[in-house]
Amino acid sequence: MQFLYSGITSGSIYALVAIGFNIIYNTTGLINFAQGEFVVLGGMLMYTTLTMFGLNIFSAFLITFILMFLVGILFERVFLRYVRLKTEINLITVTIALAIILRGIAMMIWGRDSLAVPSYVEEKTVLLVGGSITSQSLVVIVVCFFTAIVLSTFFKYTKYGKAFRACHDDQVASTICGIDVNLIRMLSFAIASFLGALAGAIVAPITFVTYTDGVMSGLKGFSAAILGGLGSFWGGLFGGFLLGVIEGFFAFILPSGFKDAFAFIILLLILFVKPSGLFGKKKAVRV
Amino acid sequence: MVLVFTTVALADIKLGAIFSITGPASYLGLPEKQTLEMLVEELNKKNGINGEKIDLIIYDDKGEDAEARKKFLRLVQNDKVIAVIGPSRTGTSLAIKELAQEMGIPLISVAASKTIVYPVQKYIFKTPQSDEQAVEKIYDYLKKNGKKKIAIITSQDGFGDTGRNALIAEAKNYELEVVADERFKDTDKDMTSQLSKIAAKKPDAVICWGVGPAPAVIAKNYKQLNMNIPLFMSHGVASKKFIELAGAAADGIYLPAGRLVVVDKLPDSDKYKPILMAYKKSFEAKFNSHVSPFGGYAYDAFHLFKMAVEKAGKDKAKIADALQNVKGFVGVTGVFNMSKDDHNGLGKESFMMIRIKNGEWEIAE
Amino acid sequence: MKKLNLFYLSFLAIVIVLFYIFVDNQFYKSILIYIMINAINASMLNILFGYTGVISLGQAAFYGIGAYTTGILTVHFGCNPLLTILIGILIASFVAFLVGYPTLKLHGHYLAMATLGFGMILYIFFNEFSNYTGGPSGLVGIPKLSLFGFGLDNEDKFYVFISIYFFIFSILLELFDKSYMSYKLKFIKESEFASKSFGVNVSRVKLIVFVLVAAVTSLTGSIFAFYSGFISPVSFNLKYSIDIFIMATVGGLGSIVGGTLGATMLTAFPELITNFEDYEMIIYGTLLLIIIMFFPQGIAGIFKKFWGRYVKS
Amino acid sequence: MLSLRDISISFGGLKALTDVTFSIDDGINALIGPNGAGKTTLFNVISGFLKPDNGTVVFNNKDITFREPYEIFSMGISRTFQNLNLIKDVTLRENLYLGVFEKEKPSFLKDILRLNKRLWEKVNKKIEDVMDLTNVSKWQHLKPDSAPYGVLKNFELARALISNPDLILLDEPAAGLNNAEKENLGLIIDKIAGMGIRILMVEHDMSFVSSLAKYVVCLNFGKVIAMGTYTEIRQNKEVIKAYLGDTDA
Repeated sequence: MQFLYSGITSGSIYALVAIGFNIIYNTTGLINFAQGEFVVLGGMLMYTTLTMFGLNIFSAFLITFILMFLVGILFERVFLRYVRLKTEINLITVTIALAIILRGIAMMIWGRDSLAVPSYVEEKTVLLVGGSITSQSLVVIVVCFFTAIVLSTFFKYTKYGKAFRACHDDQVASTICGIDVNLIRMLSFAIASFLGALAGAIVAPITFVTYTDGVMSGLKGFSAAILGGLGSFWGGLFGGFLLGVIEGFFAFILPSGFKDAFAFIILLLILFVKPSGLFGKKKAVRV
Repeated sequence: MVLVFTTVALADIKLGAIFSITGPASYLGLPEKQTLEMLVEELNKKNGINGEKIDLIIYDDKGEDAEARKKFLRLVQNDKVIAVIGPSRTGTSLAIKELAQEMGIPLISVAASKTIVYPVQKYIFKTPQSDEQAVEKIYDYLKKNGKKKIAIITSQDGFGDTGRNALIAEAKNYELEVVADERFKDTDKDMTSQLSKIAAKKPDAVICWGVGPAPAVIAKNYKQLNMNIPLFMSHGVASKKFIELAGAAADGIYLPAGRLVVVDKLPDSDKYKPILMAYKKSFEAKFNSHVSPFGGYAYDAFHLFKMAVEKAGKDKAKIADALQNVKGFVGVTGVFNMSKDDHNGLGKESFMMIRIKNGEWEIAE
Repeated sequence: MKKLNLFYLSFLAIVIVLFYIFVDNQFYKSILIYIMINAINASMLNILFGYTGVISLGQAAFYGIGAYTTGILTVHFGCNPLLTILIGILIASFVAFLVGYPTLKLHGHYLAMATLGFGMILYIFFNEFSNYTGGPSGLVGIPKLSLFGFGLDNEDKFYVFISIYFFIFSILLELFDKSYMSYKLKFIKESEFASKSFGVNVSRVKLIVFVLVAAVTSLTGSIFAFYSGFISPVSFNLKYSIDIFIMATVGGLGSIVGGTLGATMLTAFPELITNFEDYEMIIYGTLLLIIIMFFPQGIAGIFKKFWGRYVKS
Repeated sequence: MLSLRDISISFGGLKALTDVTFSIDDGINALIGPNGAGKTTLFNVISGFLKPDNGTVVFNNKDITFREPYEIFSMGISRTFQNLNLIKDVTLRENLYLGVFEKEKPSFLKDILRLNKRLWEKVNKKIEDVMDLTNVSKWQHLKPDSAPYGVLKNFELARALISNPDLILLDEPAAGLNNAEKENLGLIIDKIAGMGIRILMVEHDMSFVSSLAKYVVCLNFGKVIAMGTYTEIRQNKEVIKAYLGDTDA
């Protein structure tokens, strides 16, 4: 049974990253390959504010989120707006390039070793049926659900939320209806960056943070987003947990070396059966 | 931070080095690079080897075979080095050892796997202990404490793979039964499912073979599942960094390690103490970060090179022969006794069994 | 059919020959060998993605299939080297067909994810079946290739072999680019709907291209195995798939010289800044950023503009 | 020639077409009806992109209901598109390659090794002829984005024509054209019909339909409500109601 808890713990990490992917996809239709680096930066900033400056947890979180919010804005304002030919592939390759730069900067500032971040909640193990889960993992799971709820209500019911979704469906139409598309694009990157930082920050105590983590967390987050269906928050959440549990399950029944392989095999099978992911709506292709 | 020390005087002893300074194995490469730079700087102050300064050229192979091969050729062809120290990883060392042998360039690898120096080749040496020696140290300890069934959990990289092979092979000679053989990736975040599988098999001891952050995650998961079976780790985690990461979960972990980590606990009569203390003091003063066994491998490689050049001058073939005849060199990692059929020269005694007790190392012989 | 760009082909030939004569330093030769290997892989990805619009982030897997087939068959089974190349191509084509059939009906990000996942699965198999593949610590002792009694055991000899292979490959690329076939693929890329309406069996063509690209990538993998004599999974992981993707994009997607230009630049460039390890990633990323942001057609676009403005007109 | 029998198709509850039955023969035929009547859906069924829930499509007495679009093309049906579908990356002339090459079934090897000079000459000749017919040769070396809309429409027509099909499906050919261009297009369509090629066009512009179409079918909410010559259709109460709404409400 322990694989379930281990699956949920890593699953909640994937879910948070997946939600970050979905925000940017929901408004700009892009896949941000630097999402993994946002997670790393979130963790690194928490390390700096908490251990280096010894601030209390609340102000540490605050500083980290403000900085990452600005990084997101800078990201979109400077890099994505001045791309001359704004094809999807060009913009995605820009995010790949930025991911490499961010990784280089992280290595420069925080060095090559993994950094430990003190846990925010008093470390104790919660015994459950047939296994156990740490208090820190519970925090991650709770924050994960909380974010999904907040975001889906924001996107479904608030005025701004609808504007975000309108931009994705048809940017031209949204502009005509008076939506400032540029502002929305900027905000979507800012929120995605904030979310990446949130994921990185609350996960750091469990997994430590190393400058090379970005690739793997980005990859797992992306597969979770695809698994759940691009664009849907609940899809991203469910996809993340499902991916985590699948990995945990295969680590349990198979020689654990193969767990990632089988997780990807499952992902491929789902894609073949339902090409738009479990919750994804089939994008109507105008003939 | 230009690395090419081209001093004006006739710097004609050209020494090359290849480490994994960036990429996944960068925590290996950096201390190695820093140690080598420090030693060359110190030696050049005392104007090098019999009057000739050393021109050190270091390249980064990013832990990739193709890069290691390119950088090796660059050192040999462009920079005309007479010997190469490194690479840091087993994979990259194996990628260039044939080339080094063909081109007659003495290569002193700082990677662990026995396959680098076995079968023995004239120009190929290595300074880290082999996994077999670390495994023997652990198995001796297990035998002494009457442990019969062991579980192993090893990382999916060069270090973990060779460790796993050694653990399984040596287990036969020590009549230990391997009841569980689990793997993990160094980017995995949670290994509780593997550990719970191990717990179900009720082993007498668990041995985790890996480097970097992942073993620290295993230590924490171990505590989370409160498995009270003794946990052994490899010499890969013998650094303050590991204790920092694992925190309280590191307590009670046994691991074989070079003397470097417990130098201040060694009795003064210990013949290693002076060298270790000197290295530790100068390294920590210069780079204000903890000294690590990986840096120690580079330390020994450099001194082996220095001795060989002092004896044999700059002829590559003679250097290789000189290296092969090094006897009783007391290095940081242990006592090196090279021979025709052992280009590593280290024995089991280069390891000490140590235990982590509330954040400090403690000798557990 | 369009006129062949003989100027480019002869320029290529001259550069390769001059380089052989005047540069006897094996390091620069090894750099050029890696450039050629990457150029072939990037050009094939360019045909798959730049021309036909089929994105794949798993090409390193086929590159690995070729290398490991050669490695395993020669080291464990003492197979004749040339035969292993052929077997590698057959296996890669079969795997490409098996994977391609269901995958190619996907599009965009989902296709990218499927191919990326496939690449990861192969990478993990290379790591896990260690009694054959040597696992993470790799496979040692792959024999040298010898053609018609002409042993390719040092950089110079191998350089000759691979530049012949690369030159023939470039000629075929040029022939392909100037034939109707390249139009057909571009039609598919821009509008599968229009192509289908005018008699193009889109799914079959995409599958054929996918298999062909996999076959050539596997062939190059086998050659890489013979060249380095040692292979380990690290060279066939996601990073390599992304690298050749970036080379094709920076070089110029949809232009036949894109792969080669991108590979030349991005393989040679890291060699220039080796003394700045810590900064290398930042410099590499910035260079990439500038090209993508301000030269969307890639380096080929720059040449074409330059070529169009000063030479043709 | 082309006959449809009880074609019905629904997209999740929405009945797009119900029991559409009609057949057309030589000359110019028009398919009219208000927006959303299912005209383009019917085109997509005929050209093989949509599989009907039931009913059959028979062309030259061969059942093509479930054939793939590329097979249907090689049997002699080509089409134009409601919103232009030209390839922007290549010149307008090169767009015509798409229309002609697949019919010629070029061999891959000969094509690569440049041994098919004769085929290229034949293709170029066809291109010249079809461009003369639609008088668009002037713009042939431009890319689609830099040519006027009318020219692009003609190039799409040329592309449909170049494989000398038995039947061309024209999807709103006159849409977006000014009177002069419409007039010119009418002449071209007449010439094409004169060459023995049958035409089925979806069109709203009644004056255009009246001047060209010999036989008209009217669709409304996916059902055929009237068939016959243009004059008969003109007075049919059902058609008027469908278009102008109920006059005696």
